Amino acid sequence: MDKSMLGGDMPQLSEEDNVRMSTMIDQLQIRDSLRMYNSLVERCFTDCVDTFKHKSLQKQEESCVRRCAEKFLKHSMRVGMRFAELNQGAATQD
Amino acid sequence: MDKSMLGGDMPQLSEEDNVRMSTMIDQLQIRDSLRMYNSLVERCFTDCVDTFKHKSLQKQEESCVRRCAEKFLKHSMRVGMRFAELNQGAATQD
Amino acid sequence: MDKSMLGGDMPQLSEEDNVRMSTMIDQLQIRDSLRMYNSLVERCFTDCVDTFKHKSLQKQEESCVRRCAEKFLKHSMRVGMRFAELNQGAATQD
Amino acid sequence: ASNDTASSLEKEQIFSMAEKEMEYRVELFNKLTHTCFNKCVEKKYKESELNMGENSCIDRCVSKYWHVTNLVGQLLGSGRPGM
Amino acid sequence: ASNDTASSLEKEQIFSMAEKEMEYRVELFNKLTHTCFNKCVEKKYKESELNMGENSCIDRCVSKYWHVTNLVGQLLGSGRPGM
Amino acid sequence: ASNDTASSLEKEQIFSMAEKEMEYRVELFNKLTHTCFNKCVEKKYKESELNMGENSCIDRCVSKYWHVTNLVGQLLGSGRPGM
Repeated sequence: MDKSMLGGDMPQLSEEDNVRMSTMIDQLQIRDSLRMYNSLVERCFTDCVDTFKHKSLQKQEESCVRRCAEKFLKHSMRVGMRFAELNQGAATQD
Repeated sequence: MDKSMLGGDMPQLSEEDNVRMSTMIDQLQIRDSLRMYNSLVERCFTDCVDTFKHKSLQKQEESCVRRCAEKFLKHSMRVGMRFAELNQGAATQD
Repeated sequence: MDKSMLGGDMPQLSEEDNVRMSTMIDQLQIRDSLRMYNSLVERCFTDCVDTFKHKSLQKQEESCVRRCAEKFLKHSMRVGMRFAELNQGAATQD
Repeated sequence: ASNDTASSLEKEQIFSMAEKEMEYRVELFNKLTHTCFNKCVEKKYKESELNMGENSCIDRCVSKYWHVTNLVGQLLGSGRPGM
Repeated sequence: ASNDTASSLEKEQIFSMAEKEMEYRVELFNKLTHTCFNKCVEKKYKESELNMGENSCIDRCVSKYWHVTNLVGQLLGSGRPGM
Repeated sequence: ASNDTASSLEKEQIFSMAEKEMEYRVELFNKLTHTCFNKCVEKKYKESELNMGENSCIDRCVSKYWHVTNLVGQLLGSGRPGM
């Protein structure tokens, strides 16, 4: 999640309220990062780990998880760029 | 989500607390509406859009999305009615 | 969810803050229990109920739901134990 | 000013409980709605209307979901009637 | 001290609305990301790179998801442009 | 009254971080539980007991999930050990 995504037209705020608003955005970003972490683990585990004969992660599973996570992060960045473009397009149309 | 769903036996509240409670319910309804909007988009997109040869929505996909959304909303209203009946039945049994 | 799961190194807190922290943990546990209840119902309903010729739950569906819920709860307890062991192992490694 | 008096912590807890209760009901309703849509509604969306078969399936699905909620509630020892 | 004056309730509502709006956007972004990953990306993970086909699928998927968001928004009468 | 003094904003942030951390752990536990149930447990529910095969699958599943959490954590640069 990118800070610019949350943008938009905010009413004029006092110094104190600005601090509060920015604190709130930071808090949302922290929560979102933690959720993303959880859902990335869930997805890559589900897609890559299917046998339970061993207690530890097998080499093949490990490299699958790595590629899965990297691929998802690249995907997520690309989506973020496209999403930002559409958001800006919508903003200029207004 | 219908306000009546949230009903139930509330203890006697002061005027001030009533305002606060009702503000809280409004806030939950707003959050719920936004989530419903998001999940409706996700569902109808997933069910109706499957080819990515074009950048824009094809006529056929568009009408599928329309019917999907309308159908889901009708479904949701029916579930709401049945759910309210069961809630009331449970309340009278108590 | 087990209270010990939430543990970790907390900074020194005043009496008042301790009360607040413990209230917060209680609140999270209540929310988590309610969510668990909802997701258990959803899972066992989805896995056990598939015919809609009757309005009321059939004997066979009912016993399926019972076994499903009991099995999930036992599973959840076992996962909790293993999870706690891993958490403790990680804590001692630090 | 009564909002910030001594009992404010208790009051917070009451409001917090009410909030959780409502969140629970909203989540129950949403899960019920999505589950019964999956069980009962044809996904090719040839129509925007629910047909008779879908409608009666939905009614029964809601009723059965309610029963399962009660049943699981009993097992969990909450004793809450569909709540 | 201006934070606890008479209008604090209204201010709470403004902040609360802004918070919900942001939560909404975050959720939209997350659902979009997961949905397009499911639609476009090969799940055997032989590579950690996105190939050309995947990349163009992702771009079109985001664009179409955006259109669907607008379309459903119109149907819901919100009139919010992808928001 | 110490609750409303000058540093209340900082304190809010500390509590808010602790809350997020706990929410994160609860979510991790819930996802782990649901994922391992899906991977290991037979869904016909002929028994309400977990059999030996299911039990050992669950133990290994939890262990592997933990490893994946650490691995992904390293990739994300958080360095948090399963946390």
